[in-house]
Amino acid sequence: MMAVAAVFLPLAGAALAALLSRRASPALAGITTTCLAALALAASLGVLAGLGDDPTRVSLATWIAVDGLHVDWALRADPLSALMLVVVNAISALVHLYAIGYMAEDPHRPRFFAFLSLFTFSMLLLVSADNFLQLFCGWEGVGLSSYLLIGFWYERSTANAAAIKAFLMNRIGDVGLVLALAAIALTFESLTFDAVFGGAADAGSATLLGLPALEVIGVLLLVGAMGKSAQIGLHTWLADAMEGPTPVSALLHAATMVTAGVFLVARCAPLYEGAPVAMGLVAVVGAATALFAATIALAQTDIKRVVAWSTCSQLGYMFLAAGVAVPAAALFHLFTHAFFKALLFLGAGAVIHALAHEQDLRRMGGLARRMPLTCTAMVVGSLALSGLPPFAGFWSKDVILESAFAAHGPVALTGFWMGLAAAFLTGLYSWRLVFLVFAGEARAPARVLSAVHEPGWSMRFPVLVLAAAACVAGWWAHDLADAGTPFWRGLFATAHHGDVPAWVPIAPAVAGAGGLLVAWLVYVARPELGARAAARTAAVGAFLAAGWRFDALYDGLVVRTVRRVGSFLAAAIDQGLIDRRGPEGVGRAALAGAVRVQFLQTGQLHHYALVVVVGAVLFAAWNLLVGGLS
Amino acid sequence: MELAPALLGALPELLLALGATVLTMVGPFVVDQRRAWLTRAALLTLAGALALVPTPPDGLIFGGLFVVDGFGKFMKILVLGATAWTLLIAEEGRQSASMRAFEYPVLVLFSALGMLATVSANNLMSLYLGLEMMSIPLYVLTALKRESRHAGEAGIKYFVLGALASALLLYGCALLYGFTGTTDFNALAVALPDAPPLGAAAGLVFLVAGIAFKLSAAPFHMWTPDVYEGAPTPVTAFLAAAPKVAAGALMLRVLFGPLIGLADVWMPAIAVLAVLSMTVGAFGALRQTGLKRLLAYGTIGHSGYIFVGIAAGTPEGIHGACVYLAIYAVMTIGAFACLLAMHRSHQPFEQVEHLAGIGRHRPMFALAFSALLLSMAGLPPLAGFLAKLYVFRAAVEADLFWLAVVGVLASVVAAAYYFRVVYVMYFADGDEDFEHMPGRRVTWTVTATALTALLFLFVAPVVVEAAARAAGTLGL
Amino acid sequence: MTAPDLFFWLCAAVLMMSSVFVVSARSLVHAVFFLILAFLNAAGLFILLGAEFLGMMMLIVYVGAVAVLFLFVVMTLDTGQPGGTLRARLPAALAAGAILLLELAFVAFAGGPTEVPEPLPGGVSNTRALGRLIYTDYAALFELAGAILLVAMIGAIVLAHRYRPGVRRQDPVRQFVRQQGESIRLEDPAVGAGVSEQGR
Amino acid sequence: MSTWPILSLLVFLPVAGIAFLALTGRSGAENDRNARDVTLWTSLANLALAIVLAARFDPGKDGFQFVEHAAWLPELGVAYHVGVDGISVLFILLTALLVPICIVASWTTVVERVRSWMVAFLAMEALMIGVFVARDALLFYVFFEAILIPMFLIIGIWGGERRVHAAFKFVLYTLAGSVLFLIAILTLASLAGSTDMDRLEHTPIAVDAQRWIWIAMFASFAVKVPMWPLHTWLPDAHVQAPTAGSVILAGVLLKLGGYGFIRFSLPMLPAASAEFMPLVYVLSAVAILYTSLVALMQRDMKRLIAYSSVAHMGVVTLGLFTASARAISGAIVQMLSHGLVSAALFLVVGVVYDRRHSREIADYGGLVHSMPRYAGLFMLFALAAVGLPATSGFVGEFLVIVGVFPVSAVFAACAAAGMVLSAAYMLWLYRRVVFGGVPAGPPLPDLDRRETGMFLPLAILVLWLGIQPDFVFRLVEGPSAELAARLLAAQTGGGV
Amino acid sequence: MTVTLAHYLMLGGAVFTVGIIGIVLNRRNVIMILMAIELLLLAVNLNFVAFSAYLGDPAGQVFTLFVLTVAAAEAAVGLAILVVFFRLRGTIAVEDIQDLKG
Repeated sequence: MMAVAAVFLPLAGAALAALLSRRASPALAGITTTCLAALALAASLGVLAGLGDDPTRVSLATWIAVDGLHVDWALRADPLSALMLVVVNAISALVHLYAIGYMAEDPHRPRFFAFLSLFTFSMLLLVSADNFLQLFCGWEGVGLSSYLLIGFWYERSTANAAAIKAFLMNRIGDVGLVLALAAIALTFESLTFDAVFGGAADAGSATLLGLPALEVIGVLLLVGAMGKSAQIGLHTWLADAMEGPTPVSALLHAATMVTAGVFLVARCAPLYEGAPVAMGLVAVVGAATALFAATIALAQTDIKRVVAWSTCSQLGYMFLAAGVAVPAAALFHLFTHAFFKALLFLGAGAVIHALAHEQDLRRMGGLARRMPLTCTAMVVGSLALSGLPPFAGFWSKDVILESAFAAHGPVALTGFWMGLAAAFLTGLYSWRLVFLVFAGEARAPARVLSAVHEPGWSMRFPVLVLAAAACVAGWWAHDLADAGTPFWRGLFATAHHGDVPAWVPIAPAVAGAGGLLVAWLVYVARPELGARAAARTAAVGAFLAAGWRFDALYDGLVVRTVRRVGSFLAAAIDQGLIDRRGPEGVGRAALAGAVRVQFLQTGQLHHYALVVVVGAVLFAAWNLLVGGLS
Repeated sequence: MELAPALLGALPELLLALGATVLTMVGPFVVDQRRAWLTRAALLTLAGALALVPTPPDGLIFGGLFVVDGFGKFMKILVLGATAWTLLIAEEGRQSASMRAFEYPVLVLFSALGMLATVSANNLMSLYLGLEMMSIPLYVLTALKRESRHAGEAGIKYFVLGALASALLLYGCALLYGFTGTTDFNALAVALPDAPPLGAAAGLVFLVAGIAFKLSAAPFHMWTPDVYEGAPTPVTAFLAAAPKVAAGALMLRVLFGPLIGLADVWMPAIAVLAVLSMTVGAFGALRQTGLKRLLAYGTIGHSGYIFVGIAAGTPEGIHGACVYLAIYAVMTIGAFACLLAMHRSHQPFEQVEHLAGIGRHRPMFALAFSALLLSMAGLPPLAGFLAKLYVFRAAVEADLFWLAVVGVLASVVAAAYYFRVVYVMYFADGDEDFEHMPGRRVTWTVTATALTALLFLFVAPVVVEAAARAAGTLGL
Repeated sequence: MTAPDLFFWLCAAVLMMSSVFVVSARSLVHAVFFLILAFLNAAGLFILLGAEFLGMMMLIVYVGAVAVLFLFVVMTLDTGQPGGTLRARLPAALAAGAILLLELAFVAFAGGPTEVPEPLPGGVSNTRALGRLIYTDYAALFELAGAILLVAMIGAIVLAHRYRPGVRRQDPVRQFVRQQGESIRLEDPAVGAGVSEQGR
Repeated sequence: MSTWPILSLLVFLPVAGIAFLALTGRSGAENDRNARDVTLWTSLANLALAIVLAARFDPGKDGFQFVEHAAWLPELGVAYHVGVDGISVLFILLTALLVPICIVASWTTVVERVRSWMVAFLAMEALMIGVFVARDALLFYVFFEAILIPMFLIIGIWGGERRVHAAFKFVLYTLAGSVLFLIAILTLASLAGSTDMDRLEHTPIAVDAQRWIWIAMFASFAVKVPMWPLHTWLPDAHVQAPTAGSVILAGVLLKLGGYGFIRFSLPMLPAASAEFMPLVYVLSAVAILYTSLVALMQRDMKRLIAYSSVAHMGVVTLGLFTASARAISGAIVQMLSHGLVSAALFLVVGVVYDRRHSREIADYGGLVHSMPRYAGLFMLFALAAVGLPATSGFVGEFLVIVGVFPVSAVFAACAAAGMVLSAAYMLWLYRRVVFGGVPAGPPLPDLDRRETGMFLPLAILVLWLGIQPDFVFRLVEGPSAELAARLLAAQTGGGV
Repeated sequence: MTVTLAHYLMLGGAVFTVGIIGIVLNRRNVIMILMAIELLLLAVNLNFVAFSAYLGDPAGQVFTLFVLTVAAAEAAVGLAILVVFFRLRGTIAVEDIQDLKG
């Protein structure tokens, strides 16, 4: 019952906001949904508390039952889903609350809250799914809500474009996921987790398309996860998604939605155990994304984009963890990251709000005095992000890199070094952001500056809560990192890694601190040094700022090709060839044939006679041949 | 020979001959105002003949010159019915002085007599004389409207080409006679397989060509559009219905009677004629603007479909052709009744565009005409569909798939122009200046034929059964 | 070559030539005369073949009636003589004609009865034999042929007969129903007034 | 089993409605209103009848139910033979539902020749239901082809500017395909001595003959579906047809092709079906990818939706020709879903067309401002078209992919790729029409009660089918398992 | 060279062909066409009589008799139609008869 409440209360909130609030005051929508989200949080805490040793399953209704394939609507309570329920509901409740203040002036608040709650519901459906199909349902629901929320300011064409881009990129990943589902249905004749994971051990020898079935499934699942979690290749939508309102960024594009991919990989850990190649691929993708996104974050000028790219990079860490067989570590990082990244976004939101929707770092600065609370929160968040002890990020990132080093494979080791480099860059870019916003001179126009203020109560409270969580969550929940702890109840197999040298555990923190120092040096202590370095590497900077020109590449390679092919097909093939040569051509030919028949009908008697005679003569000639031969 | 049974066997024919002769004698004494009585008398004669058709016992009469059988009776009923019906509706199209001549019903009666002779012919001479008896009044009727340029031209064309076709037919008869030594159908059937193949084949060709001319089968169709257009509409209606049935019946009787021994020779030839007719009929009408010309090309196409059934060379084929002829006759009468039914600006409908807007102003009429046209196009559930169904079925069962495919594709092209007329009636805009012609007969005819077209599926079993019984008696 | 054969070749040659002239003569009147010539020669051939009755019929019916009818019409209708060239039709027509001739020749040599002609079957004269057949076996057709002639007559009359408003025609009905009282009208005209046309 | 002829009633009730309409006057506001009322109530009564049918239908039983049989043309082996199985019941329900919606949709927009319009729709309903109940091949054909006549009039009289061209193209194109179907029926009849479909299904036919018959039938059904490259009549017909015409065309008429495959090609010619499977697969895959790309380029809303129909029906044909009960049931569900969704989408276009008289995408924008309710419903149907889970569009598509995957991963991937492309064109359409800045001119009013009323049943069904499609599966599982078994037997036994 | 049936048939065929060519090529006058038709019937009659003689069967001659009758009837009707046409148009040139076409 708790699980049902935890999942469906937000849906009720969405429905209420959509239906009732149109008639009542717009503010009511925010309050209602926030209250329901809070209740859902309570319910999910109840679920967490009530976890037994075995997963529990609440079946709601039959969904599809055909030809031996039976899929129910059902909720599953096990450590993983319970943890995710809590994370999602917690962040969701806080963001709802924050949004009451942040969106106070928007006339379409009810719609916003409806979408936000709808998203929450989809995400909860995803994490509490008992089978792959329901997971996919939540998965797509998340994509849809993301589309709606990114495009919330529908009058802005950039917002619309970003929304569509997000949806399509996700859909590309979904193709992989759907095919993975088909492959799973084929291999295991079922889509429920218990049946699939129970059969995973025996499926090691199964083949699909001539390849080991588990490897195929693993790769296809990875494609799906990459789309949702914005891993390298399918990552371009995430930065653009910042067109949405900031609470959206905090909830969807930092804490929950983008972690769905990580969740999926972790959920399918039993499958990946039998698929070493696919798992290696996960690690490679993760490490590459971590480093790649970090470099891009370095060169961004938009405050939200910096945070977004940092999210991308952190998701890479999680993939790396899952790829070196420590999904528990991935989930631990997911957990801590949710708090401090949401904190960073909400803080950034406060800044943006205060500066009258200014998002460009170059027009900020010197806000520490004007917004001390926000400044503190951002500093805490950045400390956590750059992995400095004892903040949340330190604990989780440390475990990941340590595990990668300990896994000893060449892939894992490469992943470790890339992760380490990314850790340094993380320190650099996150402190670059803090220094540019809060330190130095104020670069905003005086008119704007004069209005700068700390946010109101409803925005301040979530920030404070998250800041507190960013401080203590790592230490408090560090049990999560170990799959062997009672919390996981044996959900994941424990990886048996050897010992690591003593320098490994402190390396990430050192790298992060190094980044911090460099950032201080470049942006606070000796800004002219930074300027000179930036000028000398302008080309690199531009390349990074453009996200390694992935957008341009896709635009030229895919989008334009599709459009060109599409218009060619539409104009030349469909209308030109098939239609004009096909039905229209036949029609014209028929009319031409009519002219030909009428051409004989001259009205001249002797022509008619000639036709009759020629007809008879030919008829006779042919018949004489036939008759003569027979 | 026994005269009494012979006379008994020819009762309908005798009645017609008697009626025609009496009318000829009475005609000059009837004043113009009473001319309608002549038509009524002619109709009465036709009705009497119709009633007498089933009475005679089956068998050969007049020493084997003619035959009385179920097939002949079926066709005679069709011929007499079509003649009577077209005469009935012709009254309302006969306004001009020359068209009101008392000879009109007389000539129709004589022509019908010729058709009956043709249908029951069992000898090449009966065949020839029957055909001429049928045709000569038709030539005259075509040119009857003396004040019309078109009627005269149509008459000349019809006559010249008809005479040419007769000559071809005669040449064929001569060859058949010469190489077998007999003109009797039964004897021919026995003798032909032994005759020199070249001579027999040549005789067959010219004979078939001559009959195909009467059926408007391509390439002997050239007269059809011009004559249909030029002749006065009541005459065209007559021309299009009854003689076609008679010629079709003759074709069936000849091919499946005396010439059955040469089936291997004529089956492919008939198939070629079928293809040509269907194609010419379909394409020729596509761009026509005149309604009568359009129907003329339709007729050419229909003869092609009849030939599809014949080309199968099986009992199913005869059956299909019989069904087709019956349905064709009714649909044709209905379509021409529609042409006679309405005027616009005191002009009868002759162009397709004259029909514009009629769907809005005369919905029931438009519905009836559409039903008839689409029935001719062969769209289910209308009557014409069943007609085509039976001939195609015969072709398919005889493994003539290619012919059936050509046929259905031609029917699609044909559907295009029938649909075009429907489109003009319903889609195009026109001013409301239709005048309904006085006269219940045409209205009644249009209604009856349209209902037949629409509800044919319900009466189909009766017709199909009758045709099956008729086809069964045609000797094979 | 026997005498009958010679007669055949003579008649055949003249028949062919006159046929060609019929269709190619410039003058219609000439064409009619060549047609008559063709009929005459055909009649000769018929007689040669032992069909005397038909030969006579050709002379009487064709030369005497049909050809004269043609001549009559030719004379009545004052038709001009439009010239004109034979454009594209000529080769097609000649080709069709040639093939037709070839086919008919094939057929002619295809076989069939080859005995010497037996002019009089069963020793009965040709006319008598025909007469027997026509009035017995083919009586029905004979009647039909008669009807065809009747129809042709009616047809020709109804077509060619012209009603002229100015011409007084006999009205048989009126003549039959006319009573004595209508026929005679006694008038008593006043002096100098004359008789007026009234009462008609 | 009921003793009263419910199927004949379903077919002839609309005919009775037509007869009743004949009694109303020709024109005038009063008569028009009467005509509308008569038609609406007739179609609603038929809907009620269809629901009764569905309720009394027993999915547990094998074979056909509510069978009626009467001799008709015994010599040809033709009889009036009707009956339903689970698949037919569903399509009858779909038809009976869409017709009243069409009537409502044209309530205020069709003002010319109202009575004729109503007659045409009732005739369509009778014929369409006739197709779905027919158990005799010739009867099937009669209904199947007769539909062209009212549809010709609907497009031709009440259509757009180029209605005549479109009407002719529609009729002649589909007719050209259908006539070959007739030849196929006749061939079957000559082989089996009967046109009874039960008997035809159990007549073994030589593979060689099957091949030709299959091709002839394919010509008909593939045009109707329509499959690439025989689809070009569809955009023209849709663009020119009035809204309700498009609804019925997309909602039911396109299904006739798929239904034909289910009733004829698959059960009667399993060997040929198995043999031609690669062809169908390739054409379906091309349809999915190609038409999606073409749809992306359209400037006209109805054209875009028409092309999307081709793509969606490609998924259907892909599923139908797969020897798997999953794929076949998936295809059937996809047909139903497409019937609802595309019908709804054409209604969606119709709503704004009625307000601004343009179908050009470029003429719209920012509708969400003044028409929030409309925007919401449009979003729902667009998502269903995209195949979002929990809408009807997903269930069928997913099952087809699952069913096809074992046969060919490539084609399953094509079907899945269609998901991406469909999202692309639908969302782009949605964005350009509903989102964006507010265009000049007076704001368009939101849906009124009538319009909401016609969307509501569709919306509910789309969601219901997406979340609780169980009742559908109970109806189609048996028949589709049998089809799959036949196909499978042919594949393994036929040495393909 | 002995005359055989084939000679008669050839002669008939030749006359028939001339008649056909006459109809097809004639462009001057419809009367000419009527005469050509008479030639056709003549050729047919020749065939009939020849066959009849060689078969020793008078039925062929009976047929010829009927053909003669019908030919006369046809000639009468044909000329009557021609007269009607001439009265209306003032011409019977073949080329002028082409109002109806297409």
